[in-house]
Amino acid sequence: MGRTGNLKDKLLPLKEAVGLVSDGSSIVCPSFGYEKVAFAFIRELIRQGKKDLYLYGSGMNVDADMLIGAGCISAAEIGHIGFENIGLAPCFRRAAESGKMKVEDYSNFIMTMRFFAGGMGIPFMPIRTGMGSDVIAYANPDHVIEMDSPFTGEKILAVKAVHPDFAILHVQRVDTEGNVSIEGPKYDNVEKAKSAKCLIVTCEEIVEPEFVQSQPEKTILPGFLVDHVAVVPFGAHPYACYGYYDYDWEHIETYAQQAKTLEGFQSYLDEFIYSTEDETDYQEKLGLQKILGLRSNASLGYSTYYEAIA
Amino acid sequence: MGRTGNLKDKLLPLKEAVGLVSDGSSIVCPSFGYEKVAFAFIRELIRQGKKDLYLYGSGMNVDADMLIGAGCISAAEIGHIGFENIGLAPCFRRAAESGKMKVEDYSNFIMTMRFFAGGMGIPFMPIRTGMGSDVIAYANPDHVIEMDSPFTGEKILAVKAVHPDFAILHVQRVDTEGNVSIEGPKYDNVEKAKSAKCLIVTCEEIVEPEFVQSQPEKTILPGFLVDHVAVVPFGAHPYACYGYYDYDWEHIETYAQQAKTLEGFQSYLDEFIYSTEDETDYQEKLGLQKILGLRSNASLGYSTYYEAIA
Amino acid sequence: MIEPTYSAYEMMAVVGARELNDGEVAFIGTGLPMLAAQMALYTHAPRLVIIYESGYVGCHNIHTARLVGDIRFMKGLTMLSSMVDVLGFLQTGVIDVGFLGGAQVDQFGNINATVVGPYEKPLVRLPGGGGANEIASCAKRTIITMNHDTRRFPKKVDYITSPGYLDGSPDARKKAGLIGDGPDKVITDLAVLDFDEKTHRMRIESLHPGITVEDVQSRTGFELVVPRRVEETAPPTEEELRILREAVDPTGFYIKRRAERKAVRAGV
Amino acid sequence: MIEPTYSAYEMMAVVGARELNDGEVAFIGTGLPMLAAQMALYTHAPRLVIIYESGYVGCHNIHTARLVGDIRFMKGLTMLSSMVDVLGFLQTGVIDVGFLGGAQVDQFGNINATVVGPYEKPLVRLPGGGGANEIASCAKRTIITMNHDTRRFPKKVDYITSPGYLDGSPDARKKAGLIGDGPDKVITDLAVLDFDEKTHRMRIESLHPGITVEDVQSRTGFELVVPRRVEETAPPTEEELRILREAVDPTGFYIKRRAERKAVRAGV
Repeated sequence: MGRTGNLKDKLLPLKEAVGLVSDGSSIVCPSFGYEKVAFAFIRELIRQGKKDLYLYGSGMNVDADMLIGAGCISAAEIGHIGFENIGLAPCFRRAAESGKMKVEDYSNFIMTMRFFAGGMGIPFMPIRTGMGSDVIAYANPDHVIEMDSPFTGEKILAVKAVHPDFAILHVQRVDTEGNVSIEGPKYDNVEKAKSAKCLIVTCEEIVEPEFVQSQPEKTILPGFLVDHVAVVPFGAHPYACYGYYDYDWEHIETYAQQAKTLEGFQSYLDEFIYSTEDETDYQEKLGLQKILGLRSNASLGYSTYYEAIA
Repeated sequence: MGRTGNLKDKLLPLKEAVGLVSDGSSIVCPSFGYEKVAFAFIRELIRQGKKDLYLYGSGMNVDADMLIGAGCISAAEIGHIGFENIGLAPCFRRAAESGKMKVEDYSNFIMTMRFFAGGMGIPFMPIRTGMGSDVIAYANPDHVIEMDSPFTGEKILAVKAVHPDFAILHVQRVDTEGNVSIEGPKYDNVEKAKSAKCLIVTCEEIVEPEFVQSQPEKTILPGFLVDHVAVVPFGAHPYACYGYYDYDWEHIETYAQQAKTLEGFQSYLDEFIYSTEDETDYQEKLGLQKILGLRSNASLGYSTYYEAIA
Repeated sequence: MIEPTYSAYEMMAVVGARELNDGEVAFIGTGLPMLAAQMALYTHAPRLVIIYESGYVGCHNIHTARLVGDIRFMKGLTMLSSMVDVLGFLQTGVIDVGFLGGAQVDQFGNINATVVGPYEKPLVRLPGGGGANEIASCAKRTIITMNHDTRRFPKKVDYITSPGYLDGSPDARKKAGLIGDGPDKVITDLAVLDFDEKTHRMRIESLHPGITVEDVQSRTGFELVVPRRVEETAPPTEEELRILREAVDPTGFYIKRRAERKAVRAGV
Repeated sequence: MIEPTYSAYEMMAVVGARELNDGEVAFIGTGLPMLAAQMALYTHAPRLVIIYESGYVGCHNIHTARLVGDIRFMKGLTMLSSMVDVLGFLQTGVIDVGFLGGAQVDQFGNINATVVGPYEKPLVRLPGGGGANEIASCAKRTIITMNHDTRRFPKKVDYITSPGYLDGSPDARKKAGLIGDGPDKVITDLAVLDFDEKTHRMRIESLHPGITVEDVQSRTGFELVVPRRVEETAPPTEEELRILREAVDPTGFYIKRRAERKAVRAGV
């Protein structure tokens, strides 16, 4: 019976949900735009010392860098890992430059369409990009190849469907039937969520079905595609959750600065992850005023914290 | 510069917009669910006596039947032409049974994905349906064939992109920059609209950009994909326009009854199309009380006309 | 025999509803399946997830819908999606049950909704399959509903619009590349039928009250498998009929129209 | 030479903005292109349609966005779409102009954002292309922006993340299956460059005030085409600088940070 069933059978504490991810699993944590990322889940993956995870993603940022630095990731297929308008991803740099981590480089669209194919139940997608560049020259031919189109004979790129063991998605709201309702941008979150064998959703809050039904165009995933749900308010920090809170740019810059050295990175982990038992601890460390400062303005969906301090 | 440019350069009276469709053109008029169909455009195609049009569609109903009966269509690639819960499409029957009209039968999904491929700029889409059935046995091999997937070798159906000369879409609202904003179901309207070489949009009304920007998730097409716009209030009748008016089931049943004979169909056309000069005339023929009766209830998006008369 | 207080159409709707289990994800075709699905939601299966190919997911409409794309589904809707998305769900194998009508069904559960007679020169041009091919190809199981007469139950359909067990051979569906398990039940105005596990031939499961094996066989264009024991289909309860008539179809759009049509046919 | 009252970064932003025409559909990459696009919207191109790969179409943000997926774009947004949809737009050839940064650009306009050094054993692991490959492959024309130094302007990039004219041969892009026309301009802190129509080699178009051909050539790792006549790039007007500083980047997120970094680098 698919993955219907009562929400109460799907609800798990964050630690138990993270516990489902065994070492060696493949994962995707939809992340784009420093927003709606299951960062609390990522922190708990690090706390639990997960190893040899295989990371799939398109555009990734601090989320991926932190997992890589903490030693959770052994290989990845990616579109991008970097800190937009801040700089390179230091842990990713160290891991890739030392050869400790195996990387297959594609583009965001190649990855997005590989997730799309996975979520649509088809073995591959034909696309028009990637050709001519070194993306195809260095591609794993088991994942991305050029082909001649049927009908027209045109050269096209065939990109293979991916089916990660786990997708972990953060959203604003899940209703009591497990339906997933969001505000703001979608990026390629839906395609990633649908591609996985097991979908875990972390959310700011649980809402009544009537609320979801009052704006059905904001439902991005029906409950029958959701395996597990963990309620994790403020779970996207230091990223944003549109309509709830903004990204914590200062925190992100602190991370970017500290991660430049192994010691600095270790001290970041010690302070914010290893020395915190759980998200409650983590939030206490950030402090009430920080959290209040990041609250979204009702008319904007984000805060004007940065304008105020400028 | 794509199809940007001021809306005033795209705005055309309905008759002129229809005049762009020359005999022999291929067209798609997104239609599903007796709702948001450019029926006023269809009536004007009939008034102007268009010939040899090549019809693409997935699920079609009275719209297609009327065009076929009026002699506008010489061939079609379809998923379905019938009157759900009323019966067969009489004009389509006569044209197909007599061999006057050439038909390629696919399924709705095959057609939807052919439009999707067209709108995504890729030459074909791989899908998992159609196989085993006579859909593939009788398919035109230039349009739909089985293929072996790259990577996995699995058998899959390859369906070729379509690019109709014209897509004609009816929506609730277009803003003064040509952006298309809707309420209610989307069906495969967006895929169809994007697949065409020329996109003509008919709408209930023109709105300010600020209105569209207040609910950007309801924008289905950016202005730069729209070639021409005609303002045609009540332009979907006898179909519905969610949030504005309901379908006119009585009218649809009258049509279904009359169209059963050639004479009856001719008298329908005479009464509602040939004897009306334009949509104003047509609306006057329907009468004010009918139009008021079909007005959508604010809390439902449709009318309770049928419950009231039951 | 006591005159039943319900029509054959009502019987089919009620029996159809019972085949849908609470909590299942059901992809519903047009016609009687729509009525049966809403009936299930209003009775034993309040958590049935009803999907229509128009892009509606999780329907809880309060007024009777007349077509699968009806805007009446917008009220109480869980997810407003698109055809690409919901027909895509089918391809991933997550749909528990599909429910379809059609014009003909053959001994292996193949459905025809395209043509009567030769494809190139049809005697009757039918609408075509719409999304039924996808539902029959991919749903874990499929329920079919049709009025029972020899014309509608030929040994071999004139055109396979929606695949059943194809030629009936053990791996026919798998070899064709289909992911769903195929037809499960056929609900008619005479009986409920299923399919022999090995031969995939249509088999009588239960007979509606007052109907005999001979009645069914004489109105079927091929030899049915008749198990040793044939149950009687439980007739609609008063409560079921009340819900069907007062809540699911209070304007009688489906129920009365069918009755009227039948009367017209009988009169002619 | 008069000390300019604007930074090189501000010059690049203003010149970049001028390359975007009113009414065009522009697919914008991260960094300076974001600033330039908003600048264009606030000056001569109020009807510029700005698209980001995050799914934002028609951006009219009122606060400075820090990344292409910034939720600041939600305010005043024309269309909230998805990555599949907007990257799909690129494939259909409707995007007039793409605007990209990168780590290296070579004589044929190929961009590297993936690795410095050998791919298998990189000296510097860069972020990877993100959606830049798509933009460079499909936009009708591409504008590239980068700081000008020999390291960033090698004869051949270490890795082609985003295709320019590939090996420079006349049909290289077409043969590869790419639909866009390729790089149009390169905007640096020294000059604006374009590409020779026949050889596809990078060519000086205009020099920023106070910069000579020798300055540019000496900081370029390959031989530039120098046309007979080289214009001077028009410096930012006071009005442009006012808009950039007060409306586009009032918190100085881009402008001040760059200035600070440059100061840091110079100090070291």
